[in-house]
Amino acid sequence: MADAKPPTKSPGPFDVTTVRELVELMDKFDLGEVDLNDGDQRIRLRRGRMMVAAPAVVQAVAAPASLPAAPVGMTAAPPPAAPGKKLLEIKSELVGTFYAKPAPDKDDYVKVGSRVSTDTVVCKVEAMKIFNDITAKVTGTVAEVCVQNGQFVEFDQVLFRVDPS
Amino acid sequence: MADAKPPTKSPGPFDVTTVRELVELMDKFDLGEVDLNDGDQRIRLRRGRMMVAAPAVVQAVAAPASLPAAPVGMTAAPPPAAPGKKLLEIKSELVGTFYAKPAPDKDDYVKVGSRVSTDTVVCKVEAMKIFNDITAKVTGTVAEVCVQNGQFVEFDQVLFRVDPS
Amino acid sequence: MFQRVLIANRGEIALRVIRACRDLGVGVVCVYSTADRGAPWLRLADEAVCIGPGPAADSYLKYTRIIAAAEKTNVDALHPGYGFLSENAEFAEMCRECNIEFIGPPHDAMRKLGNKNEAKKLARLAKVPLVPGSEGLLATEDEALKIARQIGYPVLIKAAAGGGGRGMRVARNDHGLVTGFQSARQEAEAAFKDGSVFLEKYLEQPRHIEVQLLGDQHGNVIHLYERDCSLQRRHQKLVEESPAPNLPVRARDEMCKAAVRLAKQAGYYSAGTCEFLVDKQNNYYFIEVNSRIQVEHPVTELVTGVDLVREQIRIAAGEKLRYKQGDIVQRGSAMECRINAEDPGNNFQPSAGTITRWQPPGGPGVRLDTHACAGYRVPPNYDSLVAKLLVHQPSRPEAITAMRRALAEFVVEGIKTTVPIHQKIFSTAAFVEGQVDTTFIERVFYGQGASEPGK
Amino acid sequence: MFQRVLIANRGEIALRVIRACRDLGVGVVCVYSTADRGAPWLRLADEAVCIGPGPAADSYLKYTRIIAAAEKTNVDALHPGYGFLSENAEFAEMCRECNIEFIGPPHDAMRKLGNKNEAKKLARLAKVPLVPGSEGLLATEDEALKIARQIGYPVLIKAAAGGGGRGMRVARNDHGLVTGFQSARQEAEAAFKDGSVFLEKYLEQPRHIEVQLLGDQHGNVIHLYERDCSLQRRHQKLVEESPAPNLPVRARDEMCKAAVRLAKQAGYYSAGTCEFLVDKQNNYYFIEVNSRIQVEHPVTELVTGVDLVREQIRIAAGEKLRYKQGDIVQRGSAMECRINAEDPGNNFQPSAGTITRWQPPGGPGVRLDTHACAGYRVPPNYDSLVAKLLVHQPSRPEAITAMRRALAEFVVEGIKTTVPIHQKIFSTAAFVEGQVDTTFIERVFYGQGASEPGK
Repeated sequence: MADAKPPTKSPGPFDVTTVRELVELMDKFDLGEVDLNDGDQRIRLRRGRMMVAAPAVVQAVAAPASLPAAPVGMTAAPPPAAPGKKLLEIKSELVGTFYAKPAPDKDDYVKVGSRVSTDTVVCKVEAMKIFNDITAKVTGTVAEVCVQNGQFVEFDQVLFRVDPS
Repeated sequence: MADAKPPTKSPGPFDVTTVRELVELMDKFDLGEVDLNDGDQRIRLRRGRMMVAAPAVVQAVAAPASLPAAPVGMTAAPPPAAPGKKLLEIKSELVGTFYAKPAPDKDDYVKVGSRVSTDTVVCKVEAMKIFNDITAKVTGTVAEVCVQNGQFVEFDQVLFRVDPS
Repeated sequence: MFQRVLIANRGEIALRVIRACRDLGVGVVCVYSTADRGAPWLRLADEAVCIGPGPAADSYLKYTRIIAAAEKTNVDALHPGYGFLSENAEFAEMCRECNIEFIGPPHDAMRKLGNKNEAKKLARLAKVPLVPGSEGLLATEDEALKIARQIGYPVLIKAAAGGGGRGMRVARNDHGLVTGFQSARQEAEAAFKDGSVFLEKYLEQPRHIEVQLLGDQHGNVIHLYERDCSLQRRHQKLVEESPAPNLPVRARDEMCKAAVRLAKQAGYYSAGTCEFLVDKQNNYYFIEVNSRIQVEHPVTELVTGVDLVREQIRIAAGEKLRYKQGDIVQRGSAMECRINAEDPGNNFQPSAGTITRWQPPGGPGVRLDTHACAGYRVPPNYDSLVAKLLVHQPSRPEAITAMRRALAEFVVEGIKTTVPIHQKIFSTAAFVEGQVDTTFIERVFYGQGASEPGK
Repeated sequence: MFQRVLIANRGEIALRVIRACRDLGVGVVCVYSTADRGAPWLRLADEAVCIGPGPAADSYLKYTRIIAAAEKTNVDALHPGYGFLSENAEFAEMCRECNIEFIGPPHDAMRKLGNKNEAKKLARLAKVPLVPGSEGLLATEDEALKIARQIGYPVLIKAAAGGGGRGMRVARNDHGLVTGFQSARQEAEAAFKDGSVFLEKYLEQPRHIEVQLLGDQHGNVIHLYERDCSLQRRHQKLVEESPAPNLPVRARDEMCKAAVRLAKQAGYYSAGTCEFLVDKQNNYYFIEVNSRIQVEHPVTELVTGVDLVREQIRIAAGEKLRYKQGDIVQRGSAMECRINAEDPGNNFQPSAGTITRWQPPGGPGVRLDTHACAGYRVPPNYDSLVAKLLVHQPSRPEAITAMRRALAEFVVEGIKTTVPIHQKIFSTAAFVEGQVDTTFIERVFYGQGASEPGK
């Protein structure tokens, strides 16, 4: 699985600690802008309103990119298919089996297009014979279902992407 | 000795320590902007207030940034005490003992201020009881005598610095 | 033999178990926390499962997530490493109930040995000498005073469930006893939810010597001789070696036999360690049994040529011991330095961060067990051990010289390590002469008296 | 013992000798070329002297500069390592004339053994079996034809001063002999300024097995058993192991005794190796003596527990051998993989450049001898060996599994290495079964016939 892949060489420009340290540096030395590129990779931090770009960076943290100097083994998971638009993620807090529906003969809790709010049950995750309801914890429209019914999910794995708009 | 120094580390393009070095340099040298490119890799740092970047300094900064290509332990050769002016070097082609004078009771072959030309004998280097005349191979005025009489010199060691002007 | 083993640990011991599995042709599943995401040892596993966030309580100590991962990845056994859940009898039993073999001792033996008082009962039955002290738990101060006067001061007040110096007090007179008795109870109550304490004779400047054991599920138990782990700082081992220097063969052989008797008495199998305190007259007293593989196990692997982790896995799979006692020979001298991400210049504060340069030693007689490498970020969440540097030489003096050589080659940048303190230790005459005890570091380096528990 | 030793070599063997000196408490001076300026092993020396530019002929082969450096830095001995000047009797003698002990054999023994014809004379006197062939040098074609018909085709035409396959030809009939005779003479004349050649029986798919020797200056010579170095590519060794697989004990013991006889006959001391070819019937034939420490010496160090480089230095200092033949025991199985900076995917082209990532294997039973590390630039000027990866295990099957494990852990980026070819070798049934000979690589991997000298 992704986490067992050979480590890539370096901290992505989106590696959270890299970004944090960069921002600390900007603050400490009163930098107006930091702009790092490597081929298609890029970190660009600028003082002022442009820092709104930060969330996009944070989102990409979930999928660290591969580059030359990162904590060894930083894995290159494929970045989420986020077409510019910023999506929220519903992640697994458990290790177990993902169930999209309350029972085999029932419909899925949610599908792409379903509206969800904080307390909406979006799926169950079974661990050691115990079925745990997973709630959305965000509000919006389901844009992507990232795992299949019966699939094994690990902690922190993205289950759904939700469009908050 | 210098060559036995621990190797310098090899930071990657997105290695925060590299950026920290750069930013500290910016701070130290009061730079407004640093913009480094290495193939498709680029590091660009700019101050809040725009300032003119000094190419010389950018170059200097670029050197440490390009360290991944430097062999471990590559020593930063101490720059000659040259106040801007470019000096020529007379180096030892042998391993042995440096003799500044033809005989104990004689004067040195050359002193600071002596004019030398290609064939001028500037010293002897003794190896295995054989005394070898060393010629200047350059033309100019001796600006610095880098070794002392009777000192052990290795291959490639700078013996004299010569001002060609 | 097992098809697939899940490793419920991290760092160097996770890597150590991976290596043993590879050598046995057994598949490997690792679990990891988000703080260890992308760590170097994970790429060597066949599968790796994220089980929780950085804090161990929510990941490496989380029974249900670990067992869920084990079930979902179809492993038939689980290796706990050391620390974390390695000595948790409840977890071991739960694994076995889920048909996942816990690679360790029987859980009932773990339970008994995990309780100091129970362990001592077993020791008495096995005729293993104990530090003179109270037969059992002490209910009242008066009882404590009576015993203390019987065995004579100084005495040590210890929590039944204690460990790592917590819930311990030294009393050198009646007054110290009364105050120590109360505070030890409170501390133990807070730390272990069990305030029961007992008394024992306090040994001045004792040596810590332990015996490595291997037992199978068919009643066979052998020892693999001793390790001297006296060189400690605040109960944290720094250097371990085998054979123990200046230990008479007779005392050593007696200790080894006693350890085997105790293991048999407890119905123990798997790898384990029987710890003793040894006084200046080479009298030895049982302290406790560590029912797990230990950090310093490679010291014994080097002198005996036995791969303890492989054997531990074989035993868990039901195999008979492949060695008889007579096959085990101590060859030469082996030593281990624990290289921790700590700053000896700053009171051994943990030094987490990214390793920017890593040039480990190598060559003749050197073994290095490490999960670290250039670019590895040491997370702040866990034990600070980043490498175990070992040497094996024909004699102790040669081992010391080789260790000096290896330490001098070790280049680490980006984090502070304990390499400098080891260099200091290996150039200290008293250590070179083998004059070591558990108070060595405080006495010799910091000019303090022995650090007494609770002081 | 010496006060200070100069190491007239570079790379892993320079580091190996530095380690031995440290273990003996002897000071170290290194010499280096401008191509090795700042190399990692130099920082471990007490002093390092630049002796010339990158090309070895102007630095590591430059007698006068090396000896001048030795004199100026007040060393009392010089270690030549392997290659470069290590088997140069003239240089050895020059060192000794300058009162710098050459850490190696007597120069007259080096001279005799360095000449194949002289060496064979010694072998005959010592009753060491030789490959059937011409008694001496061959002046004419007719003479060659006569001998060739006597011993029977195929025959090998070899230059007296040859080595590494140069000046060698295989002839399978009279025609091949006539043409081969001429071309071998010319090639030898060009390569060694010595066109004299001789004939011998050509062995099909022989094994290359060598015996490690140690002799002191007091007439004591012992062997440290054998190494099988059959696994070669174009006469370049790839894998070495001890004990040799599938070699009857009787044949092994005979070879070892023969090697000792030859060393005594030659008045040899220091470390040395006696090379044999072994045919399918386990008949062994003397080839040559390597009068130096060899690349693969650690294989023997692992199985015997003897530090060969330390002993070599002790011997040069005049000490008596500290081991009797009876003390030497072969324990377990040891194997070495030569990790070269070469591209197996591109006909083993040298792959010089900067190592951007270096994650070497470690752990139980693994020894790594390397001067490389992350950031090190492999210069194009020299031998491409960057690491020697060794394993030591109780048995050959375990050694093979451990080597697979270690190779799988080895991560190198920035240069190409021979790790992949080793992974291929260690997963090839014929190798695992110990069915190896000097034609293995070409036959099994490249489907070629044995690569014949001159073909």
